Amino acid sequence: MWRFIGSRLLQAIPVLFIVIALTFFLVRFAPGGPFSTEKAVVPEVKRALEAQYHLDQPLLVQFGSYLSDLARGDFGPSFKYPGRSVNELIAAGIPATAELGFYALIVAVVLGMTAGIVAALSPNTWRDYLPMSSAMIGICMPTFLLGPLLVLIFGLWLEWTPVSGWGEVPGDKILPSLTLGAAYAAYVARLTRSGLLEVLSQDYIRTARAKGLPNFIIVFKHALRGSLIPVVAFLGPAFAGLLSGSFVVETIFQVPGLGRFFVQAAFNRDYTLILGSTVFFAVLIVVFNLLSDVLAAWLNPRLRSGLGDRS
Amino acid sequence: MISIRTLLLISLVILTACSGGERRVPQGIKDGILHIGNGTEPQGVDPHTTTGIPEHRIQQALFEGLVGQDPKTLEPIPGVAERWDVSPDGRTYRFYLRHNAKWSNGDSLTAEDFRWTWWRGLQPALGNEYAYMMYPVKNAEAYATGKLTDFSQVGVRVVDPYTLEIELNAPTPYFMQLLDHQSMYPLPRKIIEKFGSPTDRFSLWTRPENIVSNGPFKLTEWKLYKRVTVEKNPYYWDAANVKLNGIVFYPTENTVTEERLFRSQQLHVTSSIPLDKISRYRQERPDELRINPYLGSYYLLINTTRPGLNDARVRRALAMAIDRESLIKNVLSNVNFPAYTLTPPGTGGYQPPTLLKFDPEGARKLLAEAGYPNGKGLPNVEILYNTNEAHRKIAVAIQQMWKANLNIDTTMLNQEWKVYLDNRDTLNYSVARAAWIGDYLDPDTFLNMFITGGGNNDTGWSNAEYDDLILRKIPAMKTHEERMAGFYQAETILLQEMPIIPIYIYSTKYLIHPSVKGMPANLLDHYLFKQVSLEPDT
Amino acid sequence: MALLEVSNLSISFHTRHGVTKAIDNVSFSLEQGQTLGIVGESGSGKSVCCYSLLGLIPTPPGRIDSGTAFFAGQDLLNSSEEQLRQLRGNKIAMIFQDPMTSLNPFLRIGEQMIEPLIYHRNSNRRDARKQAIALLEEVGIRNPQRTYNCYPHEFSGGMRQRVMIAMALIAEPQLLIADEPTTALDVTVQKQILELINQLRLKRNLSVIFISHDLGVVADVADQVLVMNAGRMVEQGTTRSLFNHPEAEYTRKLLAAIPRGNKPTANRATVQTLLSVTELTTRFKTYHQGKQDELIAVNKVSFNLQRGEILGLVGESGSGKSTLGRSLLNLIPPSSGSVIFAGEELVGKNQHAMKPWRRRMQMIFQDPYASLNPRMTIYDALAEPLLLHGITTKKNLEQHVLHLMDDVGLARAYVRKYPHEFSGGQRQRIAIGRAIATKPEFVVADEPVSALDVTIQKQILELLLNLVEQHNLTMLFISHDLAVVRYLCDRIMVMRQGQLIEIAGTEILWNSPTHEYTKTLLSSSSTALG
Amino acid sequence: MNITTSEVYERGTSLWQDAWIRLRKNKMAVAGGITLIVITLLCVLVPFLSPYDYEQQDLLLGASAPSTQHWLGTDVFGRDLLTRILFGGRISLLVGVIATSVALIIGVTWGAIAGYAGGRVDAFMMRFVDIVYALPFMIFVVLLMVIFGRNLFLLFLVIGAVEWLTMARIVRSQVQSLKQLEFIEAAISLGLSSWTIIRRHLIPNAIGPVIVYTTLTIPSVMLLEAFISFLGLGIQPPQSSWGSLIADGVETMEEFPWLLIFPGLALSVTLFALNFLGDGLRDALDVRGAKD
Repeated sequence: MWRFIGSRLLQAIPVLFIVIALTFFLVRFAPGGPFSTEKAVVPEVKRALEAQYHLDQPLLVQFGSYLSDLARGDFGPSFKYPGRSVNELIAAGIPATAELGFYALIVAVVLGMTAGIVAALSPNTWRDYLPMSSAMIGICMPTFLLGPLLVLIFGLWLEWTPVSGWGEVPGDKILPSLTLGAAYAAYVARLTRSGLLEVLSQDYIRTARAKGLPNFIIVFKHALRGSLIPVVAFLGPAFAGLLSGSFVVETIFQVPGLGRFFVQAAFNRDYTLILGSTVFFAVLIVVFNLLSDVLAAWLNPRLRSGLGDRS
Repeated sequence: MISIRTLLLISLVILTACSGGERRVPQGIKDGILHIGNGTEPQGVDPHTTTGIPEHRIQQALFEGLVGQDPKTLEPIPGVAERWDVSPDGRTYRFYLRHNAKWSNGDSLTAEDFRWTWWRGLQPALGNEYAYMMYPVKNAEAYATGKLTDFSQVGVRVVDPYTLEIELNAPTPYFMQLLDHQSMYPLPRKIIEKFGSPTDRFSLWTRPENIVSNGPFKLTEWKLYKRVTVEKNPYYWDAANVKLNGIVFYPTENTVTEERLFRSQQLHVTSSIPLDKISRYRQERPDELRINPYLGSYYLLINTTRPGLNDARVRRALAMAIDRESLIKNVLSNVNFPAYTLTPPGTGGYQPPTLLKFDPEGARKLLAEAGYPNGKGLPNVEILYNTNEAHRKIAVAIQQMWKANLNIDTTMLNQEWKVYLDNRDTLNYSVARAAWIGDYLDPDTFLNMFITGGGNNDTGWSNAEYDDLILRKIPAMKTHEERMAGFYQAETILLQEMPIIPIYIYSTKYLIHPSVKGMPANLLDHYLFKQVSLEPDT
Repeated sequence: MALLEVSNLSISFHTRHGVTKAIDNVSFSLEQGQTLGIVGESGSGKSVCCYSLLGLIPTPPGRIDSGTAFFAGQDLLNSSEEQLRQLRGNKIAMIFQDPMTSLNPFLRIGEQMIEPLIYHRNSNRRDARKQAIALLEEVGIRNPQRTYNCYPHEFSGGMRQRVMIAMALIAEPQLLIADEPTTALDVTVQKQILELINQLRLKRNLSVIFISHDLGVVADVADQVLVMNAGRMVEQGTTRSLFNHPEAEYTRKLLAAIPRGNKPTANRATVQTLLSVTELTTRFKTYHQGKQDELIAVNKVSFNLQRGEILGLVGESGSGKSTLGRSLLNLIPPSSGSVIFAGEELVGKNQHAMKPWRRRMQMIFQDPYASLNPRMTIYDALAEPLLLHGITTKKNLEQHVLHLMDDVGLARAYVRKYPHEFSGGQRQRIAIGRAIATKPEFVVADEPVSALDVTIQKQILELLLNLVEQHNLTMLFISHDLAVVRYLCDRIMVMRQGQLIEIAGTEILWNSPTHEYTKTLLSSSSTALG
Repeated sequence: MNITTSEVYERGTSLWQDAWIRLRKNKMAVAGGITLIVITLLCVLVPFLSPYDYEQQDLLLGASAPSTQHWLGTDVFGRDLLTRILFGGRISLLVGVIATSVALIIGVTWGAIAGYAGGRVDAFMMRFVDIVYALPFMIFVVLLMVIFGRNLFLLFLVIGAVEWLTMARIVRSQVQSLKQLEFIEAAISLGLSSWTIIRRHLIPNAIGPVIVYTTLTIPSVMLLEAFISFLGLGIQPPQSSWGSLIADGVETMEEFPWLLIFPGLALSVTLFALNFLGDGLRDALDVRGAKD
């Protein structure tokens, strides 16, 4: 098990290196710098600023010193927010983003699995069509459309929910979580349905039925576990995607999260903040992919013992 | 996947959960706390390393310069300095500081604090983008650009702990206004030095737990991405007259959301308002809507090095073919004022020339004279603007007017801010949207942009006569009338040559709750927080 | 009164494509302690018939049209799902064909075993565990304490089938329905499982319905036999009378199809050696969790093959017989050793260099569903080798293809059809046609009949014998079925775990095997009909 | 159960014809297909159908609700919304088709080579795919569009670059599993060259899942484009895509809800239709393993 995790983490190193290098050089070659503003900056000031952030050094030297700082866990100072370190800015954004992602994940799992199970239990009936058409809507309705529509309906017309904010007013976390979770819930529903249908057609379900087990036990004890594997495999990358893709929702609902500030950083050419958040998201993706693989393997006794053998 | 039933169910839960949600506006009125939308997340509060308006607002609450400005008239009012003298030649100012001026930790504030702060502000290594605000002071520019290393030669002199003398290069009528600029506010040397070198941009001195300031408020909380809170500073010399107990600044990048927050009684004052909402407020709640002229011009830059556009007649034709009234009425919800000159009329008592008007007939004639009858043969004109809904709307409308009035086809190009700035700077455009917000109430803040090679010229335009007026003749002028005549003359040249096309004069537009008093509108969008109060409706 | 009494059962399936009669007027009865064998080829409805009694066929599309079925006095067809559920696993238990897929891979064996006790007998887990362990011991699982907590994948197929049986019997049912319980197993294992079922049946006075396509197996275990064909009951009677005096035409055909006795045609082997194999070894690299392993599939095998000979290659699954066959043709490159075909060394030749030799050596595959490209018509499939090796011209192509169709006994009218429109037997004919299209000298036939029903199997074997005669072929015939090999081959080779154990003339090996393993194999496969 | 109805065809029905017959029986898929054809036709023919031009402003009219003049109303510039939606559809559909083609070409080539070559080549190629998979793509998309400006070509490239990975994996696994099948072995034993095997035996059999995945890629590509446009990084005004129209609509959804609802509807209906068609194709071609 540990060996498996270790080798996967080792594999992550080239991924991270590519991410860092790509981002580093991409932003450096981008037109406009962190210090260009509407009011032209006097050349002397610009030079002084560049000297402060070591932008006057050769690019490769900068890259090297960035890497060595990174190895120590130091993302460097932000350009746009003088007096703030990137570590601090990211740390400040994590709680909201993580919380939003977590709630969205719960929305996705709870709604998605419920819908998927209901649909799979009575395929090709209205109990299948209704949740699955809703899932299709969830997939076809992008967050940036769903979010405003929910705001329009529940926040503005019905005035049931706050229109935006995060942790400011009771209930203001509901719409963002729903919006972000909806598409993923839709995928989870479809995966659960197809997985469950597939498992329900397996021989061992026939065995379970031949044993005279109650339907409930057949579905939840015998069938669900196997059908969860694709869902779990999906959820790992999905959660990472959820976090890194949450900036639309963060913007719509004014959630003080990372995603929104990443986009701002890109616009501001805040080199260190761009790099920092990119690296952070890349690490997240790696970690969650790994986590879902481990979990999926753990769900499958065959793979679990394979992992265990080598622990 | 969310079936309708589940959705309704959840909604019900929400309904019960959010009823009785507290509204900050009435609560704020009760507690004397002003909740204000502040645009973007502030970069910081160090006045020497930040430049934006949101930062400036917070700094206005935290610091106080030698003098302030009256929020209505923008006339200088006493700040840290009780009174001041100006020498007859207008070049030497002597300020008498009040003895009860204190830092928020109780330390006394003295003339030396100002001297040291300005020394810091001029340090070349610090990279203070607003250092130029101090350039009217003798030798300040030389020191800031590293040509002079001896700060004692700069025209700042501590006469005694409570007397500060400043010597200028030349009489500068607007110098008193500059003293209220953030870059002239005093900063706590002890604290700054405690947390690093004075020239470090990255320093912890501005953290709420560290910072010491001298204004009516002190910084108590700074939650990134959420809010910045300031509280009344008990050591402020005029604390008795500060009416608010605190101010909370919220980052509200998205104006649509900000407006909703205002509507749901979460903000007393917003930083802006979406254009599309204005008509509704005009009809339904006019008392909450505030639209006021602002010392800023929106104009098009023309790249005068491009074929076709290098002809002043073409440039004038383009300018004359824009129906500003219609544009403002139909596209800008009637909140701005048409501009026919770069400098907004009335800037420091200045009346600009009236040369330009909407004249499609005349424009066509000019274009034909230039060799492009009915727009034929004119090289493609491309309007560059940075990604923004309002800029886009304006560009689309102008494109349409040029098509209708001059029969010229224009394409549009929007670019992300920094890319746009880069292309503007390197003259890699044909026509570009631009704007300028005046730093002080004087035509100089607009007109000195277009001197040859000026950092913000960006048009490739150069005119020796114009340079001579701006750089030499006007600074030497003694009387107000003389100067205004000089500016008139300069602007006339600008309008004849038309390297830029004025479109409209900016206005501040925001929402303000009726309970907020003492926050009058002014040309510089300048707040004097110590006079603001919250009064419940009577 | 009989334990189970089924009369005039008719079942149909209602699908989009119309109504299909799956079971048509079937009646049978079963006494306590008796075994009923239900025999039929695939699609005969033998499984549906039994599943329907327990409500295990999906309805819709299935529908019981008429008939009655009583189990110990209970009307099965008019019972509610809940009543049937109470019966299943409790009074009536089932075991299925494929033990690899019939156990839940996600649950421990013990957990699965005790479920009938928990849900039917309301046992507590501790007692249930005790019973389960005792029963595991009884069905011959070593170390049942440990096994109890194992997952199914940790067992071989035979062991899993034992677990399945234990699980079926744990609630002491009166009737056991065994649906092809040994079909997926190797012969030696098959024998053990049959013995186990028989033993348990006697001990518990259990009634058994034994569903199988294999007449030999049924003859071994059943008291009564019911023969089914296309949903209809063909014949019913005691095992002895039915096998000795079959009345129905179909039964006779079935019995006749069982390969029996020795080769009907003469040994055509010549003295000329066509293929000479020395020390042939084929290894596979396997990757498991990033760790490299090596599997020696064929281990230093040497033999000669005479021109005109049919050499049988037998062995159980995993013995390396298929790998050997493919290694001879260089489809799987051998690791070492030599294969000399018509005087030419084939080992080490790349695919390009092999091309001229390909024409002279062909292969017939096991699975007729996978061995034909589903996107090509029969015409294209047969024309491809002809054109590739320039055997015929474009002009004569059609004639040539049609001739091939005749050769393998397919109607010419089908030539423009696609593989999925054919039955398994017809597909195998197509595959054989493709193999002989190049007029090869040597053919490797890898289990060509084991996926086919017994009557079809017979036809294909006849066809192969015919073609060997007609085209003067030399053949390596790979099979797990000794009866088939004996019927077809001149000499037999036995493989086990990659090694060649014994090679001898068919009848010599049959009558006096020298190797212990060969003896076990032979004894396992000999049946009441053998 | 193997119940076959025996009918004699003189001429065989290929699996394609079979799939087509099955597809035609799937009402949702047929409805999806027809919807798509109608939408595509409308988008293509809009210059001939609409009396309005997509950039023709009527500033005096401004934003107006749906009327007989303007069936779906007008935007804040008084431009006919229906016309703009249909013109936007051109861009959205074009992006969908072209970016998917990019993904298709790269993905199929990459996957087929990796799958057929196997061994070290395969391991190397798929490791590369794994690495690219692990990149935070949304972030790179934003970064690229921010930095290099909005550019249709770049948009295609970026989206294609994201989508080809899954395509490559699908094709590879198809090729791999097909390679195991006996008819490929049969083809080898007949002496066919690798190229002929790929061409005649592998590709025709791998193409089903590819088609299915393609129909499912188009909607996700369109969604991605819409997303990028929503962020203001997509298409250049006065042109519009559905994403940019939605983005505009969101700004004014309280005042002029039709500006959000109709473009949203257009996008959703199209994605709906594509998904239903894709699902129908998947069922019709009965491909396993390409489920997600």
